[in-house]
Amino acid sequence: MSDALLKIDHLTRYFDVSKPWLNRVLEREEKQYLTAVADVSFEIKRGETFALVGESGSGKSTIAKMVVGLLGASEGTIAFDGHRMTGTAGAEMRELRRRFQMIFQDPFASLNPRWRVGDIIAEPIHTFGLLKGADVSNRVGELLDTVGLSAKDAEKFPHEFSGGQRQRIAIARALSSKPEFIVCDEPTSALDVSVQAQILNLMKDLQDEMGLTYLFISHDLSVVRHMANRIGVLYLGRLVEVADGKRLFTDPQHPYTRMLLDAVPDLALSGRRRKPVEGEIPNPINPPPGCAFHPRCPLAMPRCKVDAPLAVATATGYAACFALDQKTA
Amino acid sequence: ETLRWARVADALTLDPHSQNEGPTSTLLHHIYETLVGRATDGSLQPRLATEWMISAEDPTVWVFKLREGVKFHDGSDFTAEDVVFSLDRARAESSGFKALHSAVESVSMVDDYTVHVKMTGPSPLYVQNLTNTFVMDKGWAEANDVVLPQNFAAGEENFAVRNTNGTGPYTLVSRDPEVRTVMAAFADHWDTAPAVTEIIYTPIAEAATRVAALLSGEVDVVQDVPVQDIARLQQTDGIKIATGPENRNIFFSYDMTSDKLISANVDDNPFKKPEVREALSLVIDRDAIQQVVMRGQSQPTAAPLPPFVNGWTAEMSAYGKPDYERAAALVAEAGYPDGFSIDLHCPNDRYLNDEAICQALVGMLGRAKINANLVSQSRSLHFPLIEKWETDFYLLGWGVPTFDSAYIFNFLVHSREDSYGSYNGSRYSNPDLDAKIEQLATLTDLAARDALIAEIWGKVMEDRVFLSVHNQMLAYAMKDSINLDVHPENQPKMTTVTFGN
Amino acid sequence: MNRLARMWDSDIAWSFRHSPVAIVASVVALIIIMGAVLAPWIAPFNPFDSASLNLMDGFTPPGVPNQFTGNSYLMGTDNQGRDIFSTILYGARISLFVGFAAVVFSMVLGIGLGLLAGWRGGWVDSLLMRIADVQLSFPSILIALLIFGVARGFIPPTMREEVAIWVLIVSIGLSDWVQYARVVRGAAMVEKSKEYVQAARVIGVHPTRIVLRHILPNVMGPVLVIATIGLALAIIAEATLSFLGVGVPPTQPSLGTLIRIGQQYLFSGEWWIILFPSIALLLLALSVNLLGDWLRDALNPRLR
Amino acid sequence: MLAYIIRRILQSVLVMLVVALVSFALFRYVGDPINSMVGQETTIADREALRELLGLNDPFLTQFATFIGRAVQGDFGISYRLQQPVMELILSRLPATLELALVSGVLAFVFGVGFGVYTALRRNGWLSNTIMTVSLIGVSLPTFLIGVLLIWVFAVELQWLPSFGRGDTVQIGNWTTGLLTPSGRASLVLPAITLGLYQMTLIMRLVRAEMLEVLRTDYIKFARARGLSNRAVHFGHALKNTMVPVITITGLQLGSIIAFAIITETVFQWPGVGALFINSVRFVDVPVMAAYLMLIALVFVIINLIVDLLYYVVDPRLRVDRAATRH
Amino acid sequence: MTDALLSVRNLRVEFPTRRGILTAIDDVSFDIMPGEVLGVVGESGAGKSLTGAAIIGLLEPPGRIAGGEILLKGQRIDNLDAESMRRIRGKRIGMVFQDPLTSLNPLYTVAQQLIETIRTHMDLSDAEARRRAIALLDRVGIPAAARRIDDYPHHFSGGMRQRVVIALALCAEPELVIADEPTTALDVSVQSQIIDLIKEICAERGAAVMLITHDMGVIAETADRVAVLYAGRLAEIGPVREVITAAEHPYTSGLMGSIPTLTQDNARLVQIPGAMPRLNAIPQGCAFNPRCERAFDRCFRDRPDPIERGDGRKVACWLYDAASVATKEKADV
Ligand SMILES: Nc1ncnc2c1ncn2[C@@H]1O[C@H](COP(=O)(O)OP(=O)(O)OP(=O)(O)O)[C@@H](O)[C@H]1O
Ligand SMILES: Nc1ncnc2c1ncn2[C@@H]1O[C@H](COP(=O)(O)OP(=O)(O)OP(=O)(O)O)[C@@H](O)[C@H]1O
Ligand SMILES: [Mg+2]
Ligand SMILES: [Mg+2]
Repeated sequence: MSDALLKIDHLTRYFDVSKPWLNRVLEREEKQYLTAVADVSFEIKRGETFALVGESGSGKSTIAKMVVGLLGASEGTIAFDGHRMTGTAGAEMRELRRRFQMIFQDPFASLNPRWRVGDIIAEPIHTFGLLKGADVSNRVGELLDTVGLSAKDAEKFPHEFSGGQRQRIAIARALSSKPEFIVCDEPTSALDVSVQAQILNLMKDLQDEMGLTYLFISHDLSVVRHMANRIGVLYLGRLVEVADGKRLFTDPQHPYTRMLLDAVPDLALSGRRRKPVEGEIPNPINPPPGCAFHPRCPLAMPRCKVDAPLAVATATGYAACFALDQKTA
Repeated sequence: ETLRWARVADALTLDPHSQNEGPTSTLLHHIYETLVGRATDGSLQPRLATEWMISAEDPTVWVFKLREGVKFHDGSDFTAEDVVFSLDRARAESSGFKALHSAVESVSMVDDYTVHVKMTGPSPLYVQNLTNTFVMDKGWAEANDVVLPQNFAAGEENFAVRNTNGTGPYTLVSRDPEVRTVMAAFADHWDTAPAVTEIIYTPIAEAATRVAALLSGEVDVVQDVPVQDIARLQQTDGIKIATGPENRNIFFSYDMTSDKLISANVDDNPFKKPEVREALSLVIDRDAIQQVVMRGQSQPTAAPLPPFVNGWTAEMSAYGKPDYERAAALVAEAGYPDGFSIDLHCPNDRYLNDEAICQALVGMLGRAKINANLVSQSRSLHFPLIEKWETDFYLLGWGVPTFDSAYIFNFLVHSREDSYGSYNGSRYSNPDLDAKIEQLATLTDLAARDALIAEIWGKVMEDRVFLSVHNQMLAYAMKDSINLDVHPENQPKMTTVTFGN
Repeated sequence: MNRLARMWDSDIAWSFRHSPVAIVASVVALIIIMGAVLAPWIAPFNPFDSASLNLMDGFTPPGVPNQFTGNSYLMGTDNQGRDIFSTILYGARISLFVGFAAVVFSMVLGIGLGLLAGWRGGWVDSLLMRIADVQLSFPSILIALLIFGVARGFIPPTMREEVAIWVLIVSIGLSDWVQYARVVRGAAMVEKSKEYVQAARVIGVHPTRIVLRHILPNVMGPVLVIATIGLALAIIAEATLSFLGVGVPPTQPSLGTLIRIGQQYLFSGEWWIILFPSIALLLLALSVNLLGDWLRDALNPRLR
Repeated sequence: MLAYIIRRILQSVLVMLVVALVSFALFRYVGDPINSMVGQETTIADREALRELLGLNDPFLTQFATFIGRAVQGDFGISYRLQQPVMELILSRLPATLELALVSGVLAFVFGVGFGVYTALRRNGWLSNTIMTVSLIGVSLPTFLIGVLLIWVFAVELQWLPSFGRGDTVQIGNWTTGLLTPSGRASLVLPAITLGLYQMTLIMRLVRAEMLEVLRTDYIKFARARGLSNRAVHFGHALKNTMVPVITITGLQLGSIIAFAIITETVFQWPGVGALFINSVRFVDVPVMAAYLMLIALVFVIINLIVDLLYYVVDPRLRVDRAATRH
Repeated sequence: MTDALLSVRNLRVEFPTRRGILTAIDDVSFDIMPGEVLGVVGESGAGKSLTGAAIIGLLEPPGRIAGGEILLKGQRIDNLDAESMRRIRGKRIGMVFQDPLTSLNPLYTVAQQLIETIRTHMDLSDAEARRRAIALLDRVGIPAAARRIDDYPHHFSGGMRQRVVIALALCAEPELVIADEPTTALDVSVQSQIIDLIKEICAERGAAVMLITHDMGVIAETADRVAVLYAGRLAEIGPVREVITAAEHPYTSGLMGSIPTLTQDNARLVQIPGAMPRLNAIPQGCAFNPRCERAFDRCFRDRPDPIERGDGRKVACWLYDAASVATKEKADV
């Protein structure tokens, strides 16, 4: 058995965004589908942090939701520790469920405003029947301690906390079922930099202590670089490049990766002249044919408009671009 | 002079033989005429007929001598032919007056101004049935295809519903049903010209609005004045009130025949027991109802018939003070020491303060441990209950258009069969009385007949078939300058209006 | 203690303490509600007990001895000799009962269907919302009239009196559920997509539990506002229906029935029969409405 | 768009069928028409015969089917009570109701929007607080009482305005209007106020609430930041955005105005379809009741459709997205 | 310093609330020179947006300017009547808000909104205004401007909308543009386009920019000078390069350290413990003292005023007050 904790194969997700039936009949329109995630495959090894980056709408959250089972996959499979997630049900699924958790983007929306913090954190414990009675509150206290809050905070309501503290509470909730794997969907994008640093540090510490595995989603390349061992770059639902953390930044292969890097403002005041980014992300309902990136791509060739490039192995991963073919060829 | 006249409801139709209903007849009396009319004292008056008598040769034939020189509004002459046509039309299947003429065998014209009505048997009171049967012009009716009254099955509107051609004192100027009907004096009318030359008739359903319209001077005469407003209106400057008894008695009745009641909480029928019926008569405080509910505007009476009606006597009307202790004792004596409970059905939109009267009775019954549940509802729900024998205890008002007790006996006392007893909700059935009632119809010796009526009443009163409350009073409110007397059938004629004090 | 202190310190309580209108309204409403609830104990007479009434007491003006019986009443008597003051208390009891019950009925129905529609979405949602459309496109009093008519047919006549009030409640309630359903559905759809609900789903909390424990409490704010205003409307609707002749039996008048009766005496000089019940109804409806208004503003964080 | 209209129409037909069905289920419980159709002398046998003739003894589904069958051909039968064709009766009464509903709707709308905007802009002014509180009286008293009180004050005591009826009317084609005569207009005032008060309060509160919401949106802030005048901001930007929900509610209100007209018409003896309906209920005039309910359903359906179409006018986001895929 | 385009002097913004008066901006002063780009950074709730709103006179009640003054070209604008202030808005000070999705009125076409604004401030005919509007749209990089001008906002993508918003802010040639987080709601790849656009256009027209953001990277690339706000107070202000590379205020340096970068590798980020205090719980003395590792007694006692550090640099920290440091050292010994 490989040490891959999560294995995703040809994962695809469509959304039906058609107009109502009668409109379609009258306006002679076809059903319309939006391909939010197209044929994505990757593996996450135990104990590592795999990051997904991409612009808004590139399908990051959709993948996250499919992984934790909030959404079903249209095609492809997700296997957690060798168990296929689709079709698993009952006690087995419950046990699987316990082993993975999710942290959300918005610390204001991810905690039920009417519940006490203690109850929020204890919800997974109750749901999985892990502990009973006073043990629960002890465990909640411990967890609050772990994330840098105090056990007394269990009595309070979420609105009594700042954004960073709420995100800590959310993390405590995620940890309460002793998971091995946590999906983090932009866990810090709603936070200030100084607080973001606290959360990122906390997450790293927890990973070291508990051997957690993360699927880390962000659109902030610098955060991703800081956190991830491996990185996947998404564009319009397609994984255009996967590489080791450092490597991706020093030697980006796909032109889109390069463009993203260029767009990051330079704090170091190195005075490097950035290539201006072109255009905006196209409508995912009718993505451009061929390579979806070709209208914005500085390296686009006639072929890109027709065929979709296949993944080509690179030093530490792979990338899907015809320009790479030429380079290697 | 123009008179603006308001009352609660509009005539339903202008077809003179379609609906035998108060407001309809009242309005039509101004446009059409009957053979005989009814004066404000209840007596018969010549109208299109100048004389009427039972034929000397044949006691089953009524002879009518007609007025000469009468013209219809369209100018055609009035003759016996029209009377024959009209009486036949009133007897037609779709006529609302059919029942009043059920004893007629045939109608024939003797000469231009004499008509014979042949009855199936002696019918001494037939002429009393004619006071609302209007005469139409035969030619006009045939020309406009209205030989028969409105037939619903036909699915088409009858021309006569909206168009008129009568001999009456007023011609129809315009009509917007339920909004306004305008009539102008008919110049060629045979009688003296009325003081009112134009009538604007407006129905106003809401009592408060009706009174407001008078107070604000928008109408001149208001019929159907709510009793509670009478005293106040009387004190109002420029407004006066005419009051008078109506030919209608309001009474309670009950199922006194069935073995078991529908709504009672006991296994037998309390009303079957004379003690209970006596208790009821001891419980009702007619004076209080008159004083409070009716604001003095009623004639409390123990007799279920108004004084207008042939057969009425002062003794029958007499009633005593309520005696609740005795009543309670009687109820206990009848076998209900804890009393019993029963539904009381009551209309709430038919008679003056009908619902309040019932409510008052409920309170009074309570003192004799009779626990009545008041079910008060619209007339369209109330009356079918009586007709279908689905009520144990109910309120009913009965007007007597023929001014004769036989009318009461036929519908309320006679056992239910054929055309008899349709409103006999008490299920009262006395074969002996039934025979006597049938006898009344053909008895031509009036003295003997009156004796028989007294005898029937004696038994009915003894059996306490009715628990009479009062005779209704009518009140018309009008501007000070107008004089109009109350008509016992609530059919005021604007021809009788005079102006000035 | 601690909890009380916290409540006293909460935003709502603060905004309440600083709104004279809300304070006055709630005091008035409270007085009327207490009066209604305690009617059997504080009313000088029991106007619903027909046997205890003396018809001769009828139309006694307020504070003036009756010309026949010599009895005198604070607010006078009506046409049956009922003490108006007691009848208002008892009548308010009925009006409030009808109002509360109708609101609860429509609330339960509306919230239930709204949650179902919002949570399930898809065709369930479409179907329920179409029904709501149909319902909305039909005026409430007509619906009440229809229901009243239909119910009258199904209920045996002897039971009508007892059942009348329930029919009334259902009629008024049934014409009102759409509001709740719409609001709850909208709110539920918003809440459903919030991350705390997703968090619960990730750990596999049962949907029923999610709906009841997570979503429901968070949609109650707007529901409460509608409910207060709905209470006032239901009380008025009851009065209107009784004007049209469908409603509680006249032997047990509600405020509305009392006003309908009093309206007949508007021109006859017995002003007290309509005046006092109207004032009571006005005060009740007005104070409840004002409370609803205040609550709406107080619960709307954006207006603070 | 076309699809939308077709869907609405299908929906409407359904609504009307349901309405008709429910109505028919109910009619038998309203009472027995026979009693008011015949004199008290009529024998029980004759009553039964008439009942049979009118088909009142048929199962209600049969009655319903017959009714629908005829109604589809535009034949609603003859009124039991007034013995006139129902269609004609209703059409002759409809102008009165529509005029009343329209005038009170316009009153309610104009004052409702005006007060709503005012109270939203001066949220804590004493005048707006007064308006807010006083307007609540309009929803805290039953309509019939308000009507009676208005009559008492303005017709009886002050004698300024007529207490009942429609005044003089003018016939224009098939339409009778009271708007063209002084007495017609005077007669309209009290009923229109009675009917409109409730709606006005609702619209006012709605406009106020929506306006307050809109006033704190970013585009209003941005409009201010661009230096637009208060007028332009409040009326050009804020009010227009407020209108979308207001139109919906007002549309629905217009429907209930027509329904509530039943009460107003009764109180003011206004010769409209509402009063006709109430009288028909009293007399169990089944053909009129059925036709009225169908008519009301139809009016609602039409109003709803118009409201939806108005959306398209007001809110460009709902229009067919011609540039949806363009960037 | 009379040649400053805008000077904010001791600005103080308060919110009266039920629990007393909150001072959201406390004694903030800075200048913006003509044509200069001033970056304003700080954590959420530091008072960045309020400063912008105070300048343009759009504080939402009950917020109010409780002290200090705002001068535009030496003329006081904080106490102007509503009408005069309105004339300044859009005409002399333009504003760009964070969210282009909600900044445009959905019911009006872009043309209507542009023309309305232009005609409010300039005496132009409808047709002239339209021509100007098209030219502007063209300038902000909307392809086929003449055709697209009649579209409604919802026909545009997020980036395009923000361009429209910029066109709207610039259409009356303001001298100062306040851009309140103009890119936060946009896609990463579009953000730099918009920032570049603002910078370019303003440079072209000589307009000064007050760029409010919490993204240090944006400031680093765009601004000439930067002001750091903390809890409604000015922590540090100075030329960008100096502040970023050699932050003096402990907060600024903490902030810089906590930003992960694309180039440096560090296992742990520098983290400032705790969080910014709430406005109702600002500690005595220096607002940053609970989180400051270098705080000493004076910091807990007195509030530091900005200390002139030369080169237009000011730092509000007792560490740079020689006298205080001296006493501290004495105490340490
Ligand atoms: N329920 C849904 N129905 C239809 N389309 C959807 C749905 N959920 C997501 N999408 C579409 O799928 C695409 C990917 O969405 P997703 O939320 O995964 O993007 P993301 O990368 O997480 O973006 P962001 O950075 O904005 O969170 C988007 O175009 C989105 O509009
Ligand atoms: N209406 C208000 N009432 C009370 N406090 C307010 C109000 N508006 C703003 N504040 C407070 O003023 C402070 C400054 O707010 P401001 O919007 O300027 O922050 P910011 O720096 O722009 O933050 P962000 O990055 O989140 O936009 C915050 O603490 C905020 O809570
Ligand atoms: Mg996402
Ligand atoms: Mg801000």
